[in-house]
Amino acid sequence: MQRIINDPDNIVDEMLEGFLKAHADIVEATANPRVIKARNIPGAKVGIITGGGSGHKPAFIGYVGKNMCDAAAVGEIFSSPTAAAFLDAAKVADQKKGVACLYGNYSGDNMNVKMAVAMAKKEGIAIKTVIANDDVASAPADQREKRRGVAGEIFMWKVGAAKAAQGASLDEVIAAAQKAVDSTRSVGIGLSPCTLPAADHPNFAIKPSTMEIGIGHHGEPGMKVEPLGSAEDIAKIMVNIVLPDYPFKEGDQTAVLVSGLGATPVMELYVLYNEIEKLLQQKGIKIYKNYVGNYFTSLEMKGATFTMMKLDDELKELIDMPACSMGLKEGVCS
Amino acid sequence: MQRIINDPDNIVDEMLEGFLKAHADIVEATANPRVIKARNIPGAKVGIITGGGSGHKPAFIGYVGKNMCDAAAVGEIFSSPTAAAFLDAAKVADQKKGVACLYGNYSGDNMNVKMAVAMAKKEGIAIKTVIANDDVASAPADQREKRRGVAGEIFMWKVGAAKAAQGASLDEVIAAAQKAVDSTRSVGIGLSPCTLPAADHPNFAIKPSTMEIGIGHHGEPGMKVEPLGSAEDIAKIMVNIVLPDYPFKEGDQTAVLVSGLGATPVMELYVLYNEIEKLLQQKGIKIYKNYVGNYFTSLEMKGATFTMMKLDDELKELIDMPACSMGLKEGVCS
Amino acid sequence: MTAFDNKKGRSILQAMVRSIQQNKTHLSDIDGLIGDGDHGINMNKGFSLFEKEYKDKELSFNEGLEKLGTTLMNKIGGSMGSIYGTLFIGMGEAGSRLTKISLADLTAMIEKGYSKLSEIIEARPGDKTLIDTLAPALESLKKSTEKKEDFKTALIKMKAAAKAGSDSTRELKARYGRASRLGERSIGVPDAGSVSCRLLLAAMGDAIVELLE
Amino acid sequence: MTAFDNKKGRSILQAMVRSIQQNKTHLSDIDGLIGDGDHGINMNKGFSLFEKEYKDKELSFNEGLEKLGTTLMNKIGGSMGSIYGTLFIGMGEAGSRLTKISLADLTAMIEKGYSKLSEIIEARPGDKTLIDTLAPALESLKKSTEKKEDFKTALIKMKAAAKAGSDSTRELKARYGRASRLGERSIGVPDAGSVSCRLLLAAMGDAIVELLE
Ligand SMILES: Nc1ncnc2c1ncn2[C@@H]1O[C@H](COP(=O)(O)OP(=O)(O)O)[C@@H](O)[C@H]1O
Ligand SMILES: Nc1ncnc2c1ncn2[C@@H]1O[C@H](COP(=O)(O)OP(=O)(O)O)[C@@H](O)[C@H]1O
Ligand SMILES: [Mg+2]
Ligand SMILES: [Mg+2]
Ligand SMILES: [Mg+2]
Ligand SMILES: [Mg+2]
Repeated sequence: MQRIINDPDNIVDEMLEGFLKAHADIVEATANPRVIKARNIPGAKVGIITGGGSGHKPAFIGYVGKNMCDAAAVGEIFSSPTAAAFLDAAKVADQKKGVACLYGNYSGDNMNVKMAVAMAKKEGIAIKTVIANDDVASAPADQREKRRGVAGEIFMWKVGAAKAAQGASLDEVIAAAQKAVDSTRSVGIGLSPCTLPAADHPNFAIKPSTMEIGIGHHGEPGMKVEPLGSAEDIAKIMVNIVLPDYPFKEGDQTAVLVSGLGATPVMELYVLYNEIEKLLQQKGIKIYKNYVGNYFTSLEMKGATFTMMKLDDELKELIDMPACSMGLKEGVCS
Repeated sequence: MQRIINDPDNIVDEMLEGFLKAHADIVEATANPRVIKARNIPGAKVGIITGGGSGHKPAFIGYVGKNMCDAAAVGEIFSSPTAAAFLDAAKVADQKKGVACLYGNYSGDNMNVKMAVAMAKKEGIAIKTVIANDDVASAPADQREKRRGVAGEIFMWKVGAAKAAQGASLDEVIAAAQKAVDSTRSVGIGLSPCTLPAADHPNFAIKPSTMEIGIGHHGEPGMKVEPLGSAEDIAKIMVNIVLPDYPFKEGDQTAVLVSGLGATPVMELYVLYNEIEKLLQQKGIKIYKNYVGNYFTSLEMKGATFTMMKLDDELKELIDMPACSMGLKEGVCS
Repeated sequence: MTAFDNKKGRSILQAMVRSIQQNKTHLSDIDGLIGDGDHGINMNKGFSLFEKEYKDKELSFNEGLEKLGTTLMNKIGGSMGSIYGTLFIGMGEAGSRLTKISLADLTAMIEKGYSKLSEIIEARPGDKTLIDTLAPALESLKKSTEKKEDFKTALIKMKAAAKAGSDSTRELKARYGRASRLGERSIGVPDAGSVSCRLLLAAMGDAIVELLE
Repeated sequence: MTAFDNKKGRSILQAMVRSIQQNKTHLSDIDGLIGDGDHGINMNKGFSLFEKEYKDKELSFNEGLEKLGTTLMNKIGGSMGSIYGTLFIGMGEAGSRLTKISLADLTAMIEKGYSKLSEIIEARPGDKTLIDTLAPALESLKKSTEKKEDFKTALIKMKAAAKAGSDSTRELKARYGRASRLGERSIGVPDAGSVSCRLLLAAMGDAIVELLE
C-alpha cells in the first residue's frame, strides 16, 4: 500500500503526536494518550465529549476545540475507543455541570460508552448520551434506532457544543443535540474502497464503473450497487433517499453538508454540491448554511456523503455560533 | 474512472458554479466566467491576483478572499488560464493603486501572464508580477529561475495580500511577496498518480512500493524514484533536500506547510509532520507556524509536499494577519 | 484424565494467541465481506499485546484469561475489546480459586463469562454473531458434564458444536454489529466473530487435551 | 498546380481539426511520459470548439486560421492556447489580402506566424519543443520557394522535414515547458508539441495538395 507511515500498528499514536504538535493552539494531550482535550475548557459549562475509531479525519479529534467538543476518545483505525478512554474523556471534560457524550451508533462504541457511563456515574459524574443515527441507508425508517451515525454527527457536535457554550444545563444540551440528530438525515455513495494500514488489500471491493449506494463510513455495504452515474444522477439518488425520510418540505430552511470520503478530489464535491443545490432549489428548500469539503472521511475511499439538517430558530442560532476546531473554523480562532 | 462528474469537458465550469454557491459569503462571479473575485474588495489598496490550472483545490480559487487574493483566473485542469482571464482578473482587482499578479512558474502561465500584463498596461493598469519558484527538485540552485512554483505559492499569496491589506504600495507588496518566494523552499514526493477527468488512465505511473522524489504538482517526474520509505525516511529525504538549498539554519524561525496531494489520508500527513518536526527540532530550527492538510493538491494523487519559509519580523507579522478564504481561515471570517 | 493443572494454563493461552496470529488475514478477509475488514487486525493486535506484556511472567489459566481480557478491554477497544474482554474476565474470575480444573469447572467458567457478556450485548443465537459459536459450545459442555462424559470427549464435542455454530452463521441474516444493516446481503458469508470464537475455543480445547492428567 | 483558392480554405482547417481529434489520446500519452498528460485533451478541446463554433460559417483559409488561433488563445489557455494561437493568428494576418495562395505566400504566412511566436517564447531548435518541427518545416518551404519548386513537391518535402524534426526531439533534452526539468530523463521520448505540430503541418499539406489548381 502506498502510504506515508512507519509501523502500521503505531499509526494512531504517531498521528496523535503530529496532530497535537500541529494544533497546539486548539488542543492538548491528557494523561490518557488516547484522549485529547480542548485547550482552556471554560469552567461552569456542560462538558461535551465524543469518540470513535480513527481514519475519519477531521472526525473525531478535528472537532475538539473552542465551542466544539471538549474532549475526544481515540480508537484504533475503524475501531471504537476503549471504555477507559471514554471514561477519561468524561473526567477531563467534567466541570461539575454534567457531561454530554455525543457519539455515533456503532456496536463497539455503544458497548464501550455504556461501560464508561456506568463507571463515570460511579465516580459521581452526571453523564448523558446522544447517539447519532443519521444514515438513512443503514436501516428502514421504522428501525431508526439501528441506523449508523455518519457525517451528521458534525451537526450534533456543533449544536450540542454551542448549546453548552451558551451555559445551558445538561438536559438542555442533550435535548438540543438530540434535536439536531432527529432533524438530520444522511446518505453515502462509495466509488472506490479503502485499505486498512495494517492490511495489504482493500477491505471490500467496488467494481470499476459501479457505485455503492448507501455505503457506510467503514465501507459497510449499502442498499444496492448500480452502474456509476453522472454527478447529476448521484445527486438525484442522494436527494431522493434523504428528503422523503424526514421529510423535508418546501419552505424548509436547512444546513447541507457534502463531504468527501477521502480521495475524491474536492473539485468533484463542488460539482456534486452544484447538482444537489439545483434539486433543492427546484423543491423550494432553502440552504441556510452549507459545508462542502472533506469533513468526515474514510481513509482514502472515493465517494461522498450528503447530509441535511432541518433548521428551526434554535438550531440556526446554534449552528451559527463561532467555533474553532481543526475541522470546523467559524469566526474567531484566537 | 471513478468520479463524480457530468461531462468531463464541463468539470471546471460546473465546479466553479458549485464553488460560488457554496462560498457566496467569500467570493463572487465576474463578467468573465473564468475569473472569480473576493466579495467586497476594499478600495484604495493594491489588487492581488493569481491564477493557474484547475485540479489543485484549494488552489487557486480557495485562496481568494478577505486579506487574501482579490481575484483569480481559472484554467482548464492542469492548464494555464487564458491571457484574457488574467487580464480580466487584473481589471477586477484594480483599485487604481496597482495590481500584483502572484503566480507560479509554468511556461503556459508565463506566456499568458506576459500577454495579459502587456494588455493591462495598454489599458493603464499598473501591474507587476512575482513568480513563485519554490520547488527545489525542479532545477539546480544555479538555475532557480527555472524552478516550478508549488505549495509555497500559498505563502507568497498570504504575505503579498497581507502587505496590500496594510495599505502598502505596489512596490512594497511586490517586494514582500518576492521576499516570501525567496525565503521559501519546497519538495514533493509522489506515491500514486492521478488521472485527468477527460482521460481514461493515469497520466503517468508510479510503481507500487516506490516513490517519486521531487515530483511536480502535475506529476512532472522528479529527481529520482526510490523504494517507498517509511514516514521517517520520507521526512529525512524531504528535509535533506529543502534545508541545504536555502540554507535554513539553527535558530531560524520558520513557517512549515505539509500538504497532501489529494488522496493521501490526512492522518498520514500528521504522521509525516510529526517526523519532520522532530528533525527540525534536532537541528534547532523553530516552527513558528505550521499548516498541515490538503492545501495544494493534484487531483487524487497520493503523496505530500513539504514547504518551509524562513521568517523575519515582517514575514511573521504578515503571515499572522487574519484572513478568510475557503482554503485558509485565520481569525475572523465575517 | 479428568482435570488439568490451573497453574499450567500458560500453554493454553499461548495456543489461543497463536491461532489468532495465524488467522489474522483470514479473519479480516471475512470481516471485509460484510463488515469493515479489521477483525483480524483488531484481534491480532490485542492478543499479541497480551503475549508481549506477559512474555516472561508466570500465569495460571484463570490469571491468563483475566489479563488477556483486561488487555483487550483496556487497550484495544472496538466491539472485540469489550466482548472478548468481558468473556475472558468473567471466565477468569470464575476460575480464580481452582487448583485443578475439571470439565465441570471449565463449563462453569465459560457459563460465567457468557452470562457477563449477556449483560452488555443483546445478541442471541441466530443473530449472526460470535454468540452462535459460544452458545452451542457451552450447551455441548453442559450436556457432557451432565452425562459425566470424559473431559477429552467433551472437548472434542465442544469443538464440533462450535464449528457447526460458526458454520450456521453463513445462512443467517446479521442483526447486530456492522453487518446488521445488510439484510439479505449478509447471507452466504460467515460472521467474522463467530469464526474467531470457534478458533479460540478449538485452540483452547486442543491445548487442554495436552494438559489432561 | 501553383496555387490554391484562399476561399476554399475550410477543407484545410477541417483536415487539421480532424487530425487532432484522431490523435487526441496519442498526444496525451506522449505528454504523459514527460509532461502532464493533457496535450491531446487541450488540443482536442480547442480545435473541436473551433469546429463547432464555425460549423455553418463560410471561412477562407486565412480567416479560418485567425478564428482558430483566436479560439485557442481566448478559450483554451495553457501553453498551447498562446503558442498555436499566436502562430495561427500570425499566419492568418499575413494571408489576409490573398485571393490565391502560392508556395511563396504560404511560406510567408508561416514565416510571419513563426516570427510572432518568437516574440513570446524563447525556445530555439534543439530545445525539444514544437519549434523543432516548425523551424525545419519552414526552412524546407523557404528553400523550395527559392528553388521555385513545384508546390506539391514543396509540401511533400515540408512534411518530411517536419517529421524529421519531430523525430529528432526524441534524442533531445527538454529545455522549455513542463518536461524541461527532467534533464536526462526526458531523453528517449518525443516532445508532445512537436508531434502535434507535425500532425497539423501534414494535415495542412495534404489538404492543400487536394486544392491545388
Ligand atoms: N452488538 C454485537 N453483539 C454481538 N456481537 C457483536 C456485536 N457487534 C459486533 N459483534 C461481533 O464482532 C464481530 C466484529 O468484530 P470486529 O470486526 O473486530 O469489530 P468492529 O465491528 O468494531 O469492526 C462481528 O463479527 C460480531 O461477531
Ligand atoms: N516555453 C515553451 N516554449 C516552447 N514550447 C513550449 C513551451 N512550453 C510548452 N511548450 C510546448 O507545449 C507542449 C505541451 O503542451 P500542453 O501539454 O498542451 O501544455 P502544458 O505544458 O501546459 O500541459 C510541449 O510539448 C512543448 O512542445
Ligand atoms: Mg472496526
Ligand atoms: Mg497542462
Ligand atoms: Mg470489523
Ligand atoms: Mg501538458
